[in-house]
Amino acid sequence: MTADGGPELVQLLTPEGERVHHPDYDVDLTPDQLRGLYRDLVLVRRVDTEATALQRQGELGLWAQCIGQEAAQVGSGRALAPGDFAFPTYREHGVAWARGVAPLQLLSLFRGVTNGGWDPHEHNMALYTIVIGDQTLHAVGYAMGMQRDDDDSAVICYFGDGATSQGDVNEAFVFAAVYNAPVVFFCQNNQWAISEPLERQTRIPLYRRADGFGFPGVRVDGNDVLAVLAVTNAALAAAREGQGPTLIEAFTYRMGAHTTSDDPTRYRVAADLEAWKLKDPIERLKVYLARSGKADHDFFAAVEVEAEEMAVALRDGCRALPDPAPASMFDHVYSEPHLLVESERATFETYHASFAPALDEGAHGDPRGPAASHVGVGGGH
Amino acid sequence: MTADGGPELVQLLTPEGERVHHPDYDVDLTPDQLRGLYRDLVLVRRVDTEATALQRQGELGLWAQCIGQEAAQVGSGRALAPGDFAFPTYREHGVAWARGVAPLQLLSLFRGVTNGGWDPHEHNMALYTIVIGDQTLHAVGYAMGMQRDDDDSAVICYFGDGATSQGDVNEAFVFAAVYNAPVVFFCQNNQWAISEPLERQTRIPLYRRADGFGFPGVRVDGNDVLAVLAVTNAALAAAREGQGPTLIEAFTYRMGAHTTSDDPTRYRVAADLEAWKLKDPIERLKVYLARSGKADHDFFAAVEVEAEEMAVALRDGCRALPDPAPASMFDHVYSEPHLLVESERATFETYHASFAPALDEGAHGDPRGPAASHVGVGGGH
Amino acid sequence: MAVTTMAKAINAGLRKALEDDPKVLLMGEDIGKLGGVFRVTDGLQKDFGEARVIDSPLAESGIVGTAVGLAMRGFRPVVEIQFDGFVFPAFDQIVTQVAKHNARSSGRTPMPITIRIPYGGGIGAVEHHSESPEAYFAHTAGLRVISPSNPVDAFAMVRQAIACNDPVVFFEPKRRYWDKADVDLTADIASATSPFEARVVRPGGSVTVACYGPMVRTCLEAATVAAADGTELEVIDLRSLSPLDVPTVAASVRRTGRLVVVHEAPVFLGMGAELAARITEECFYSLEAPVLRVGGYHTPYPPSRLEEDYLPDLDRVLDAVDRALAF
Amino acid sequence: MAVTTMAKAINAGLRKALEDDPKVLLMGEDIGKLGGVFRVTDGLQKDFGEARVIDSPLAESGIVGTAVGLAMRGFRPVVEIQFDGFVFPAFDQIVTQVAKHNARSSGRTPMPITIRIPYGGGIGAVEHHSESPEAYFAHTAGLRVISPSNPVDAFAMVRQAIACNDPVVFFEPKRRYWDKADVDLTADIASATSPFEARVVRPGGSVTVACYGPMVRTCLEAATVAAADGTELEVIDLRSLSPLDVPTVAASVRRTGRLVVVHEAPVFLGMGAELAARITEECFYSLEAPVLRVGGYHTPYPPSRLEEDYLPDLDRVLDAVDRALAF
Ligand SMILES: Cc1ncc(C[n+]2csc(CCOP(=O)(O)OP(=O)(O)O)c2C)c(N)n1
Ligand SMILES: Cc1ncc(C[n+]2csc(CCOP(=O)(O)OP(=O)(O)O)c2C)c(N)n1
Ligand SMILES: [Mg+2]
Ligand SMILES: [Mg+2]
Repeated sequence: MTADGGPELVQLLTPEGERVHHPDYDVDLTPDQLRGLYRDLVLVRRVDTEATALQRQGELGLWAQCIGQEAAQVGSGRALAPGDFAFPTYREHGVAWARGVAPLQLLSLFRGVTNGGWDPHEHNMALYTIVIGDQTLHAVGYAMGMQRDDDDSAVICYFGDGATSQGDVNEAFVFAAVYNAPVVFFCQNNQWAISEPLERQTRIPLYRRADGFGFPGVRVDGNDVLAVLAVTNAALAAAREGQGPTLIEAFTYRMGAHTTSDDPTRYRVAADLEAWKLKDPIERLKVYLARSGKADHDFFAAVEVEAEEMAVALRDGCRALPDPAPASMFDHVYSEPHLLVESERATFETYHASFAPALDEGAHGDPRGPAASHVGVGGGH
Repeated sequence: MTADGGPELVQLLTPEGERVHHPDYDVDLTPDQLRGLYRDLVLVRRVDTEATALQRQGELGLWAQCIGQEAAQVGSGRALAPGDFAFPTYREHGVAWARGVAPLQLLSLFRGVTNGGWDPHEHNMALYTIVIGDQTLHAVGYAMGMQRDDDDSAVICYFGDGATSQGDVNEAFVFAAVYNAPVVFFCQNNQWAISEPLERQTRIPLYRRADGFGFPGVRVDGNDVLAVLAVTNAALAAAREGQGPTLIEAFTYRMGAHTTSDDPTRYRVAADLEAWKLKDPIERLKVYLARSGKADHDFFAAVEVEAEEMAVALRDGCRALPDPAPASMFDHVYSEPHLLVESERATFETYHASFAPALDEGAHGDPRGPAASHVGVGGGH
Repeated sequence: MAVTTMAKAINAGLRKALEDDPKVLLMGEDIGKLGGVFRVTDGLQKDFGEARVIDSPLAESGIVGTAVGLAMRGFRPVVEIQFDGFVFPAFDQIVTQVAKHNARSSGRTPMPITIRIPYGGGIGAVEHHSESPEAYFAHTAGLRVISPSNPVDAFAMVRQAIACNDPVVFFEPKRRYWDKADVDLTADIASATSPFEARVVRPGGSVTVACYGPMVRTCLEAATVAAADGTELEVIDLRSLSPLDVPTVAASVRRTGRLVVVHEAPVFLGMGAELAARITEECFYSLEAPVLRVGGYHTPYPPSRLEEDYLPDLDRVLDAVDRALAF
Repeated sequence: MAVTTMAKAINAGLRKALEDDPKVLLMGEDIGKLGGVFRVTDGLQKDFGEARVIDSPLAESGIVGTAVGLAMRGFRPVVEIQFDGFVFPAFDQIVTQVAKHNARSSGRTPMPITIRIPYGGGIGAVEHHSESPEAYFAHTAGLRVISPSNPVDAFAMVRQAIACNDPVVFFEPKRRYWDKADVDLTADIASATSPFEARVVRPGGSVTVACYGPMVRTCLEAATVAAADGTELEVIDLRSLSPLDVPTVAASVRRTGRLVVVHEAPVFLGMGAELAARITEECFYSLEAPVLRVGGYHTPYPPSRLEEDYLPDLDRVLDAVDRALAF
């Protein structure tokens, strides 16, 4: 497997910021749209670095960085029409951005105040899915639903290179092919699944997996927002026109760790990172915009300012995110009353009430608090 | 999908019994070997029809017929070297035959006296696997074991067209490709998974699934024992030489029902069956042997007699298969003593002993027997 | 009223659900032309089309996983798992997604999915076709688990399961598919008992016997035999395993002082364990004997020639009743 | 003797197993260069090579399924599941194959497979990283299920699991990975207690408290607090969940008359249910209170900011002890 993605790589913007052409794919964007993409990329990266910092400060339990993958996410996310629906993994911050999910909603998950964060129906984007591959079948099912609703929208489904080994992902390929479902499979091949290099998942390029299931596969430069947009546009159009699924492999590299818990120095070589820095998705668009006169210094400066302001707001918002009420864990286990949950909730509330007045001033008692106090006030022992 | 398997079909013996040649595959067999294959096919079919009859007579709970698939099974099974290892589904009676598993051992499973039937190590053939696809991963694991033992044997793994949709089967492809495991995936595409036609599992020919995982796939006429033997020989040789997995799709048709519980008239058209009868794997070999003078009438008659004698022995053997001792169900749950199983076994034995003398003369009590008697002898009520 | 088998009653229930709500879909292996291996979906694809009665690829995880997506899109998928032993490839999707979506999304993407599973033994089948895996699902928060014991309940409960906004694992006692009863096929579910409540199917004062699914008939037969001996069993058909209707059982045990729980599933960590623990806690001073359990053993389901030795039967129920009375 | 964390003790145990038996293999995601996300396999690939410490494709069913084949070939695979919540894709292979192979083959193809699962909460993780799925496995005949609570046991038990000819699901209490103790890293397993036996870790006469894995430390802390109040808890570390060492618990309960069972897993159909049912049956006349259970609720594991409210803690244990004493 070639480090540069090989000759089959669809590219419209070189790492040096040169606009090149491809026989099959193209985009025709106004300067405004191009600047919009640049702004997206910068702001998404700023969300990512801010969240990483917040994790270091103890405000988040974890953060899954997307640095380096912004073009793959923004390019594909911006290709979607409002009626389309996106199924993410846990790292699609750029897609969430494009779907209008507020960054703070992403942070709420990683802070541990919710296992969700937004309304999937409001943004036409499913919640993050942490168990590798599970969402690919949901995506196909949702696309089957569109077929039954005679809705000519399409679904896009994200997953990583590692995920391609999961049975569910391959079953999703089977179902999508058999039902000719309007779904675009979007694989961000960042060449690592935590510490495991691509060779642990496949011996041929991943876009060719589609050959085995009878639908087209294409490999795109995942650091080239224009090429990603073009390729995704084409795949979505095919899906809408009843041609069924496409597999897009976005060849990219995550410049950060797997998550803030990870230490990539144990398995990746520093030289790789340096090489990929030269292919940075933001830098190349900036060079192109500047050289072609489509954006000037003021524009870039304004985006920086906006990013900085957003970061401040995000930081403040994150710190202010309230913990949920303890009993809320019983709220949505079922959508209709369930005897056991109701009785456990009642017990829980009675138990908590027994501590509250004497020892716990806060709205939501910390049950660890009274522990030591048991020694002091415990009656029965 | 073409009804005749398409131009890619490897064939060495036409349905009319004509010996044809293929640029990539060939076999060079002595008349003795050819007659041996014929005998295999006839005897395997006889096992199948006899078992079907025994099921109708109530001697078996179920039987999964292989009629029509004998060439695929015998051809591939006879390609194996003694050190190779086979992983079957529940229908590989012809493979079992080739591995020296006594037909009665197969019947014991379907009679319900065991969930196994033979010693996998004695025959280098795993037990039948009923849950679709599970065995494919076992096969890859076993092949990984051969790699670690520096044993240049190979594994063959059987599954059906329906099974190709299962996640496990595709994971098996991933693992085999990544580890370059010496395994031959042998898919008998009989074009139906119970009532579901191939289109419910794939939109392209199944042998092409291998393309998506980076190893060769080949479609062979599954009713042509010579072609199956040739193709399997080649795949096994490649595996032994360190070239990793191959997917063989044996294009065939099961002329019987899915199992004796099934009613294929609900979903298959009679014309298909008639068309496939003309492609019968036994008939074409018989014609070839006769026309080429490699076998004479006496030989064919002797095989018939042998088949008939075997059938009689099988029938008698089946009827004489003893039910296992009831308490044997506790025997191999664990291979070392387990407190719970031991205590349940003790309770079970005490309980059964309480009925035995008064009411149950047989060696193994029928617990239904004493039920009514409870009215008569029940003490406590 | 029509004399109807349980299989046909479920078929009629599915048909009504398909008629009443265009969002109801059926998915599974061989449920179309074949009508399912037990013919429970017989004729439905013909009448409702392939878009609503869907023959799926042979992949249980795929079936349940796509049902999740369809539910997110507003459909009410009814999934058939062909046999009990084949539900495990779908276990991840069921436990990780179906069960947790409503909580994860704070109620925004409920999962009105019904997972139909023919379960239990007694039909002389090969391995994996006779298991009782209900405890795995009842242990899983977010799932509801119910099981009818007779055609009348089956007709109502399958529709109630489909109408429920929560995922329901619907266990069909396959060896009772051919049991017959008078079923009012015009009955409305609005007037039916909640499927999440137990029912006293035979009152009696000596010993309470709690059971469900295939064992209800066995326990009723045991009650008849016991009555001839002067022991009056109060037989409770639990009907729902999650939630478990503990109050109904507790009320009975407070009168009888004795409880026997019967199921085909292995005793160890089976439903009887939970019921025993709870009833003992709630009725501690009423119990004159420990709760006794009758069920499968801690073994894989044995080869069919041994299943009569494995499955609880009338004698084993009565034996436990005797033991409870002997305390 | 060396002061060793539990994670390091397991690492040392794995190392010894690899040294002692060339048939032992390690398989899992990220267990090679990374040494596992908890570093439990740190350094082992370097020392034993890629053929014996195998970084697997990202597919749990594949990992367990290939382990089955390797076991048939005579190897003793030790499989790592990265986190509790990721075991479900492998559930079919575990329940259908690993658990049943020995019975199916009448003992000819035993499954000496160890499945290591870091489990439980308390580490502030995102969803699926804090679950306690042990009951699913303990309910499954053919599997053994054990869980160490401290470094000394961890060092012995992981080797005992690997040496066992049956499949063992080895639950590692991840929040205790960093707990330290003096471990004799030369100790032989021949002299160690059977991993399938419970151990009284603190004797006491008032109330028996049975627990395992991460809850043992919590219960010992509770015992210290209770002792200051004059209540003597007898704390039993169950260590094994299948088999469950009922005799040891019963012997204790016959003395104390009271039992509280504590685990992180949901109470409903959790290990406490089985222990309560069995102890009540065996010790009916000794019990002065019903067996009480402290555990997780019937909810998905909540977002981490609520986990302290979800997990049993010292207070909840003592509350149950109080309630048991109040009967
Ligand atoms: C079923 C499952 N197994 C294991 C994990 C632990 N895990 C989280 S991310 C990850 C690697 C994913 O790699 P890839 O699919 O390439 O996505 P990436 O993180 O590189 O974006 C693993 C193994 C998981 N979340 N789910
Ligand atoms: C996991 C699983 N799901 C469902 C079944 C029920 N079943 C048994 S055979 C079969 C069809 C298999 O079709 P195929 O793989 O083509 O093999 P064939 O029977 O045609 O030889 C099905 C659905 C099963 N055994 N296992
Ligand atoms: Mg990756
Ligand atoms: Mg088939």
